[in-house]
Amino acid sequence: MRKEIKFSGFGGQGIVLMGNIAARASAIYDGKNAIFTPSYGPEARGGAASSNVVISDDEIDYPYVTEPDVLVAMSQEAYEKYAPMLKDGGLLIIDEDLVKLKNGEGKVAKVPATKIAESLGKRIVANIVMLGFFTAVTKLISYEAIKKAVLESVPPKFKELNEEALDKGYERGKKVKDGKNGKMA
Amino acid sequence: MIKFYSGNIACAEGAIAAGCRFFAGYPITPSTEIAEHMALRLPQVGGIFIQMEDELASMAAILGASWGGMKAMTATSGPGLSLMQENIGLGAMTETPCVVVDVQRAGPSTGMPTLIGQADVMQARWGSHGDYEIIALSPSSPQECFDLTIKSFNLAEEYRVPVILLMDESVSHMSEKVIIPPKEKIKIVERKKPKVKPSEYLPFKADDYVPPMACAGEGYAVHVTGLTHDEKGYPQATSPEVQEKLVRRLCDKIRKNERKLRDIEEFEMEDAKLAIVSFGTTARSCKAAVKRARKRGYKVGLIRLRTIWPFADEYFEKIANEIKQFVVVEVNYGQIKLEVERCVGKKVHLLPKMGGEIHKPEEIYKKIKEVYNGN
Amino acid sequence: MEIEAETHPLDKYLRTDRIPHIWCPGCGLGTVLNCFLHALEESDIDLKNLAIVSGIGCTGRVAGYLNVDSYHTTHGRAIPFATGLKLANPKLKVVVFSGDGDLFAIGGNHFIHAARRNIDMTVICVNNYNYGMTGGQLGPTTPLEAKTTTSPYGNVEHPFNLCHVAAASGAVYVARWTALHVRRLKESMKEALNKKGFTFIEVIASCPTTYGRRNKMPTGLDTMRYYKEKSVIKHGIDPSEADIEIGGDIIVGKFVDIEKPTFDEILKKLEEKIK
Amino acid sequence: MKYWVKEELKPPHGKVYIIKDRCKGCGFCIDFCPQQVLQESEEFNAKGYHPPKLVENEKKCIGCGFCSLVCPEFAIYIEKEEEKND
Repeated sequence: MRKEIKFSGFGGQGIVLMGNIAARASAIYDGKNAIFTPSYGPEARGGAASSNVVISDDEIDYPYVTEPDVLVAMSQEAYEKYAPMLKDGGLLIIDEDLVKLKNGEGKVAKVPATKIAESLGKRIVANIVMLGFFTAVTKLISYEAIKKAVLESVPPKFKELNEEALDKGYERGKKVKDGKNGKMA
Repeated sequence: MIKFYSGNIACAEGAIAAGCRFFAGYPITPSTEIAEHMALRLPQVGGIFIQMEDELASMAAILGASWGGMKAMTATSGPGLSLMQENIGLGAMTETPCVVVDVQRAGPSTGMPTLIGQADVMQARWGSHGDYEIIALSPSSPQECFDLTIKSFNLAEEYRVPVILLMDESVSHMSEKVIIPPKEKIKIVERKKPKVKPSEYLPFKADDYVPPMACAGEGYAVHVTGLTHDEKGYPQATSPEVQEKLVRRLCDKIRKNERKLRDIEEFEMEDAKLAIVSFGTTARSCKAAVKRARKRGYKVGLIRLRTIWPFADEYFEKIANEIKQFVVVEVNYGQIKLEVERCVGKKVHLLPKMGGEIHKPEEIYKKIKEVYNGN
Repeated sequence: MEIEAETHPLDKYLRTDRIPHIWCPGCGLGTVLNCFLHALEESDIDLKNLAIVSGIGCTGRVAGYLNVDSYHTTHGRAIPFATGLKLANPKLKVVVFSGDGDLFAIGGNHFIHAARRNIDMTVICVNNYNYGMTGGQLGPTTPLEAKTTTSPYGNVEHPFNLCHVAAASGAVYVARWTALHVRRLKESMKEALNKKGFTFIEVIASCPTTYGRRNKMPTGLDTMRYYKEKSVIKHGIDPSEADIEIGGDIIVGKFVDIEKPTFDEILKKLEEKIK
Repeated sequence: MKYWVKEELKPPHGKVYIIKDRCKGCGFCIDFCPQQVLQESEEFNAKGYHPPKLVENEKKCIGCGFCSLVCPEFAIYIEKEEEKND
C-alpha cells in the first residue's frame, strides 16, 4: 500500500528535515520501503518549501509525490499552493495559527505547532512538534521509529528539547485522533 | 549496515568503500553533495580532497593522482563534463584508471540546473575527440549509486580506462535505504602491476589488451604521453602503423569485452512481445507501468541498462526477432533509441522527455497500450 | 686537441634513444634542459622520486627526454595534473616544465591557483615570447609591438610579467634568468628543487625559427648576444618593476624567496586535528 | 695559507670533449667561451653542421664548463685536469 506525504511551509522551518526524518524512520526503524525527495534548488530558497515522502510495504517504483494522501502545511502560501494536489479523501494537517482555511476542505487536523514550540522556548522545533502530531494522527510511522529518527538527527545538546517537542506534538495528535479536542473534521 | 542515503551521498560512500582516496572537483548542481561529502570523509580516512579552480583542472588532477598511485574520482554535471572532455581523452589515451561521476541535469547549456536530464548519454560516449571506447554505468536507486560506484572503480582499475557513472538529478537527490555490506564482502579490484625489471618493462605492451601499470616513484621511469605512442611509451606521432595498433587496442579492450561488461536488468521479459528499454531513475517509472500493463494482460517487459557503454549490441541483436516492438523511455530526445534501433534493425518507438521531470507511470502505460494495440 | 666522445656524462638523465631532440638549432630549450641536468647532478635528488610534467608545445617535449617518470599531458593542464600527482604521492619531487603559452594563456588559471595554494612543486617556464610549435603566433608574453604571425603589424597587447604574476599569486620562490645565464640558472634550479612550496623560475630563451627571425634576431646566437647586452641583474627587487619591453633592459635575478606552509603540510595538520 | 696562494696562481686546465654528431651548429659554445678556445671546424657532421673544435693554443681552456652548460644538444663537456704542481 503506497502512501504519499507532502510536508510544506516556508524556508527556515526545517521542512526538508521533516521529510528526511519521516522517511528514514519508516525505512530504517519500521522496516518499510520509503523514499524522500526534497524540493530542490533556487525554488527552495524562500517562498514555499516542500519535501516529499513515499511510504510503502512494496517496492517503490515511481519515487515522487503527485497526489499526497497527507499534506502537512505550515504556511499560508504552502497551503494555497499544494492543497489542490491533495488526493480525494486525503488528510490535511495544518499549523492552525499560520494557515487560514478556505472553503471546501475535506479531512483537516489542526495543531498550534509553532505556539507549542515557542512555549518550549524554541520556535525552531515547530517542525518536530508537527512530526509528533503527524505520527499520532496518521499512524503511518510508529512512535518508536520517529523518536529514534528525530534523536539521531539533532545535536546531542538539543536531544532533550526535541524529544519534548516530539512528545508534545504526539500527545496533541493522540487527543485529536481520539476526538477529544474534536478538531479533526 | 543499513543507511538512509541520498544517491549523491551513497555515491561518495561507495567511492570511499572502493578505495578512492583522492577527489578533485568543482562545485556544480546537482552533483555538489558528492564533493561536500568527500570533503568531509576523505580526511577521516587519510585521503585527499581538493576543490580545483574548474572542471578542466579537476579532471587533470585525478589523472595525475591516479599516476601517483591513488584511486581517484571527480563528480560533475553536464556543463562540467563538457569541460572535462579533453582530459577524459587523455585518460583514455594514457590508460589512466579513474572515475568521473556525471549527475545529469537538463541541457543544453545551463538548461535546468536543479532538475533531471538524461541527455549526456552520447556526450559520455563521444565527448572527447578521436576514436576511443569508454565504460559508462547508470544507477536507478541510491543503493545502486553505492554499488555501481564501487563497480566503476573496479572496472577502471581492471580495464585502465576512465569510467563514467551516469547518474541523474532524480537519483542523486532521492533518499532511500542503502545496505552497506561489511568491508570483507565488498569486491575490490586493484590495477595490475608490472612483474618484470624496469629495463624489461614496456609500459604500453599488453598481452591481454590491458598493460600492467607502473606509477610514479616505483622506479620504472615511465614516459606517459597523449601523443600516439609505441609500447615503450615513446611518441610516434607520424606513424600510422603505431596509431593503428594503439587505437585498435584501446577500443578493442572494451569492445571485445562487451559481454563481460554487460549489465542488464530484465523484468517480466520471459514471454514479452513488447519491451520497454530504459535506464536511471526513469526506469523506475517504466517498471511501475509494466506492472500495471501486466495486470491487464499485456505481454510487456522491461530492459533496464545498468551498463550504458559499451552498448549491449549483441544482446539486442539476439532478442530483435523475439521482441515485436521496442519502446525506449528516456529523458532526452532519443539517444538510447538510436542505439537500440541500430542493433535491432527495425523501427523503435520513443517516449522522450526533454528534461525537468521523469515520466509518470501512466504516460508510459498509455504508450504501451498504443504501441501494443498498433495505434 | 679536443677529444671526440660518443656519450655525455649527463646522459644518464636522458632517454638517449630519443636524442637528438626535436628542437631547432639555436633554440634555448636545450640549454635550459642542460642546465636542469647539471642542477640534478649537483643536487641530492633521488631520481626514482623525481617526476616531470609538461603541457603541450615545444617546451612540453621536455618530459619525453628525461629518463624519469614523465608525463606529457594536455595543453595548459600540466599544473593540475602535477597537483594530483604530488598530492597522491607526497614523496615525489614534481617539476613542471612548460612554455609561456601553455602555462600562462590556456593554463593561466591553473598557475595562479596552484601558486595560491602553495602546492609543493617547481614550475620552470621557458618563455620564448611566442607559440613556437604552431609556427610563431603571439602569446601572453609577446612584447608590445613585436611581430608574430598573428601580429603581423606588431603586437597590440600588453604582455604578462610572469614573475610579477607568480609573486602576486603567492609563489614562495621567484627567479628570472635568460638562457645565457647558465650558471645562475642552474643555481636557481638547485635552490628551487630544494625548497618546499610553489617555486617558479622563468627562463627567457631564444626561438630563432619562429620569433627571432621576425624580430631582427634570425639566429639563436643573435638572441643570446642581445641577452648579454641587455640583461641587468637585480636581486630582490619588486618583480612589478621587471616588465619586459622591446629594446629595454631585461631585469633578471631572484626576486622572491619566502617561507609559507604548503597545501599538504596544512592538510596533514588538519588530518591530525580531526583524528 | 702560504701554500694556498702559490697553488691558486697556477691556472686550472680543462680537457674538451665533443660529441660531434649531436651538434646543430648554434655557435653558443664558441661565441661565449670566456677563453675563446673554440672555433667552428670545417668538417661536416652527420647532420651537415660544423661542430666546434679547439683553436691552436688549447692550453687556454681553464675548464670553467660554460660550454658544457650552454650547449643545447648535450654535445660538449669538460673534464678538469688534475692540478699538479709539477
